[in-house]
Amino acid sequence: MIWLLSITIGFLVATGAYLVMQRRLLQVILGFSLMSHAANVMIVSSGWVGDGFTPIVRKYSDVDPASYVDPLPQAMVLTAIVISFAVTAFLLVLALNVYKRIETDDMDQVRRLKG
Amino acid sequence: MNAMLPVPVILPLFTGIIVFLFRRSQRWQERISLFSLAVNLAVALSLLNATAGGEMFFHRMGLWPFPYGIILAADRLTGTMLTLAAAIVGACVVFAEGYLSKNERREVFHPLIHFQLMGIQGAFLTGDLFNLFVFFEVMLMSTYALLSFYYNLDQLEMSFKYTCLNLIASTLFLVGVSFVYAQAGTVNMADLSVKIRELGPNPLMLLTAFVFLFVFAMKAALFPMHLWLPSAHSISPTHLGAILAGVLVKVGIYAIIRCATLIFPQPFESLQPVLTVMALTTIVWGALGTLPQQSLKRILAYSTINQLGYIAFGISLLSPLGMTAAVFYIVSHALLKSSMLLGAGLTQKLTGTVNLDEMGGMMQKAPFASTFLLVGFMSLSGIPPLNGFFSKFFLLQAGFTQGAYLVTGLVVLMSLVSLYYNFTTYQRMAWGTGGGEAGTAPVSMYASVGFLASFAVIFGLGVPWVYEWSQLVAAQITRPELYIAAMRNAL
Amino acid sequence: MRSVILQTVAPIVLHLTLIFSMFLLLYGHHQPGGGFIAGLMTAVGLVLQWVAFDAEEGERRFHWPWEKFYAYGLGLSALVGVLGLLSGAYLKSSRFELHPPLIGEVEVFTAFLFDVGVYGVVVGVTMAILVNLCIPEEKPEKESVQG
Amino acid sequence: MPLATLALSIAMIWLLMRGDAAPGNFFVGLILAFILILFLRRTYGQERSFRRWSDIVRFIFYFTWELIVANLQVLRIVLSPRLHIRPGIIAFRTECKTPLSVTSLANSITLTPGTLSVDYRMTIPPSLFTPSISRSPIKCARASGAAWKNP
Amino acid sequence: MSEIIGASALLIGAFFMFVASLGLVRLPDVYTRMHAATKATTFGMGGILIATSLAFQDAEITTQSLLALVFLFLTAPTSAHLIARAAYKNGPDLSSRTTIDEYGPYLQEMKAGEADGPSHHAGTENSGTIPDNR
Amino acid sequence: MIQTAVQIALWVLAFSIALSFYRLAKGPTVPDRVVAADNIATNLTGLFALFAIQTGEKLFIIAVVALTILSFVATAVYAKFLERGKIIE
Repeated sequence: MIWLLSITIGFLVATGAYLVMQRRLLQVILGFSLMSHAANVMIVSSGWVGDGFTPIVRKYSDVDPASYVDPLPQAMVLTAIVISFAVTAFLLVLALNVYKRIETDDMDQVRRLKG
Repeated sequence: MNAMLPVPVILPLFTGIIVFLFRRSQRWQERISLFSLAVNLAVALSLLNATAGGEMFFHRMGLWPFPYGIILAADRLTGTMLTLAAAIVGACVVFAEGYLSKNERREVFHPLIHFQLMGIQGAFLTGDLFNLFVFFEVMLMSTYALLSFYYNLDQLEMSFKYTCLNLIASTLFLVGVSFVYAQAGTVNMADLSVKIRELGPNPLMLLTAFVFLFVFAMKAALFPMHLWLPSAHSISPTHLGAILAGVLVKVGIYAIIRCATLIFPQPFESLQPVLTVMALTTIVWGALGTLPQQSLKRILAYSTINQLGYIAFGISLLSPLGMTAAVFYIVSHALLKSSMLLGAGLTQKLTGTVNLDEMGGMMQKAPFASTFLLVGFMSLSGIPPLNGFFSKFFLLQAGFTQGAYLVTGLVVLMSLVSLYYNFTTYQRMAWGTGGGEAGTAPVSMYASVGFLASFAVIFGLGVPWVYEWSQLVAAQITRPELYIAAMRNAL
Repeated sequence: MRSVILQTVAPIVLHLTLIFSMFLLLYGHHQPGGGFIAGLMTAVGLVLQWVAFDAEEGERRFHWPWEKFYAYGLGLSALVGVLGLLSGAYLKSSRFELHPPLIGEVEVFTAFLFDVGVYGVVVGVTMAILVNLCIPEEKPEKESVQG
Repeated sequence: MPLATLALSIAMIWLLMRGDAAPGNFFVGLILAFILILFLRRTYGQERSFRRWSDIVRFIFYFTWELIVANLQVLRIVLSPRLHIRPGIIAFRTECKTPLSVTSLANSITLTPGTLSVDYRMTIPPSLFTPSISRSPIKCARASGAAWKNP
Repeated sequence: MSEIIGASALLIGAFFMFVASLGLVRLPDVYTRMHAATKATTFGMGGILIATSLAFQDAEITTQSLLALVFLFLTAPTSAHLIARAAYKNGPDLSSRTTIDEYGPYLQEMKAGEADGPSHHAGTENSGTIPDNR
Repeated sequence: MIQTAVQIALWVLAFSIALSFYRLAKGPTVPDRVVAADNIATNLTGLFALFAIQTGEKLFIIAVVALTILSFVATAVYAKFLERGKIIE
């Protein structure tokens, strides 16, 4: 399980880093959102994942509390996801505004047009 | 007092919402906003007063048991920083009233500035690492929006750059949190301090501390990550530049102090050379960067980088003496640099430009504005009766006491460079020739600049008291066991 | 080009989505679910309407004040926190049992009101972004005096 | 569909979702339906029609049978070593005119043997364009299309 | 008994999901692939969801999976229709086995109609031409 | 019994997702890739249902409903984008 998570994180970061280095704004934004997902997966994996139960305590359940997955990282991840959602939306609005101004979202073009 | 701790977070939040709902009526928006800022300042002052005796305050949100839940904490450092933030943001809003002409996107300005204040004050107050991240993000998100205030192309591009850099930092912050959580199983600062001490030195913890140093250095614009600062200062509206230089970068510094003293004291001892090199490079880069600049705001921005290097140098000494100097420097620099940026905005409003060669002869045309700037420049370059001299003096004293002669000598050399650039800048601006007629500016702008600039003189005359306060703060923060014990007692 | 089939399916899907998001919102204090997910679900359903019809038609059909959604939502959430301050600490949740007629016993937590606020914020913000993105508003360019 | 029927069906779906047919739940569903209809009132047009229930039940059985046949056909095509397909896009006339009937016809045609709907032509004569997977089902599609009466 | 039915429904469902993917790989063009993907996945999901409700034996789960099923039957054909139309307009890319295409002429007619202004298309029923075996 | 079936079905679904990935990677045209992505989404929904049976956790069924809605909207948006080059006219 931990191997799978590691590979996933590595793949996400690699793809994100590649995308961030592109010239198009949209690809940069996508790259950033991939990288933040990698960080989120990392937080989840910092709690115990393994074979644990989902951390929801129900009435009359006789599950040993020790066999639950640690809920705190998941709460943190939820917050982090909300934040990255908001930032991505903001970046998209910015990119759209740049696009409306100069009809391109290519960073090199932006610099050239600015002179 | 404990129940009052959430107020600096809740009050700006509510004000932001109410001001947003009042966006049709600018007059009411202003009134509510200023009233709330005044109350906020009063709360911050009372917190400062309450923490003066060395007592610490804690507030558990939702009354969750100790290591869980959201904890707000206040000690002397928090009180100091809160007061600074409240005063500077208040002055900047007063300034913005005059700076922005009517109907100029104010309906977004007031709510955003209050959300930003909420983030800033929350970051100062919070007692756990993850909520530090959350409040950072609240603060940064409103900053992103404020940076692209007029939506022109320069601002859009700069805002994009700033957002991307900070996104990298935020991602790394999360990575750091996951490292910490995987090793210590908690994110509460006091709990972390104990757990990390128990774990002892290990390479992974060193790496974690380095990640956090990198993240906060990005916010504090230390050397490898300082590139966003000059354009952010010069392209954004002036009042935002003042908040950036006065408060936002100080949030990064504050977080570094907390890491170095409370959370990772041992890893930071190993990281001390890194921090020192970062600080020195920042000092050199900032000082040399000012030389080719034409714009007053860009000069001030590079000067900010320079000064941040001094503060980081003080922290990198990792001793009570160095911390005292750093705290003194933070206080004086925050007030000073925000007053100078506001002064630059004032001259911009008067002359319509920030290019030094186009101003020329400001001393005749706008005596008040250039007097305020004169005070600032004199203080920055370290003329004795003003606070800039003392902040550098204490820093050098701390450096020499600890035997870091070579490094401190370099710092002395660089302060000579800063002496040079400050004088040439002021000379070009105030006594040069050329430039058009000066316009007029509202009294509120003069008042806010004067209010902040007066602290340069007041702190210069009242050095003993300020220094004593800095010593008290440093004495408290360099002994993390006090913090831990207080939190355990309170909760 | 518009599609008759999508235009017929979209409102049905919207109804189902809204009911489902209400379900997520009211799912209960001891269960996962809650404001954020419910808000996203609602927003997804509404986005589909914008896709199926065009922007003007979407605006005409859903002329709701999105900015008020998030202002009041944020206000509600923060107010719930202050209510908690009365019973001990900020954000402290308290529990009530209500007996409204016809419905029977209902267990209400103040945290639920917090969730409702979050729901409003999420729906409002998402839709405000969407509406602003797809209706190009040609503002006169305001150049600041810059340095 | 009249609003009362709509409200009732929303409440029914709510009950389905809760999986608990308590009367309290039903009332909550009704309240929800009221709120939804209040919010969505601008979206309701004039055109609402309903088939007879017996037709619907007959249709469901017929449809299920056709679905199974369709899947067996797909199974045969995909698993046979050589692909016995002669695809093509054909137009066939329908008598459905209202959007709802067109939609239900198109969607059920997509799931029944050999056909898929690409586009609908509202002009005269109304017809549905369906890519079919082999030649023989074209007749089948024409037949099943003819079986659809305008509701 | 219900367990046996559930297990077999599950296996049949999973098998049809697999058939859909195999069809996706084997068949020659988008439209035929979509045949496989739409029909077989819908059927397969039906099997799996029935198995779920049989496995849980719980009113809540049964109704919820029924709802998911209804949703799937509503949306899967619609999305297939949307993709197919978009695919055709993006460039038909029909496979070489295609025997008949009555949609292309209609689209061209529509374009011509848009260019000429609105007009009624009476008697276009047999306008579809049968091309030679390509 | 049913657990064994679930195990087998999990493998079958995993394999069919792999096949769809082949089409997603190869697909000569963009619509091919969209169909493949849609198929992967449906397969994932199936996986969620299987997880629900395997762990006895009812929540996954709600996730199934949510995922169905999301994948439909995503496909609709993508098709619209393919057709016109913009999503909302």
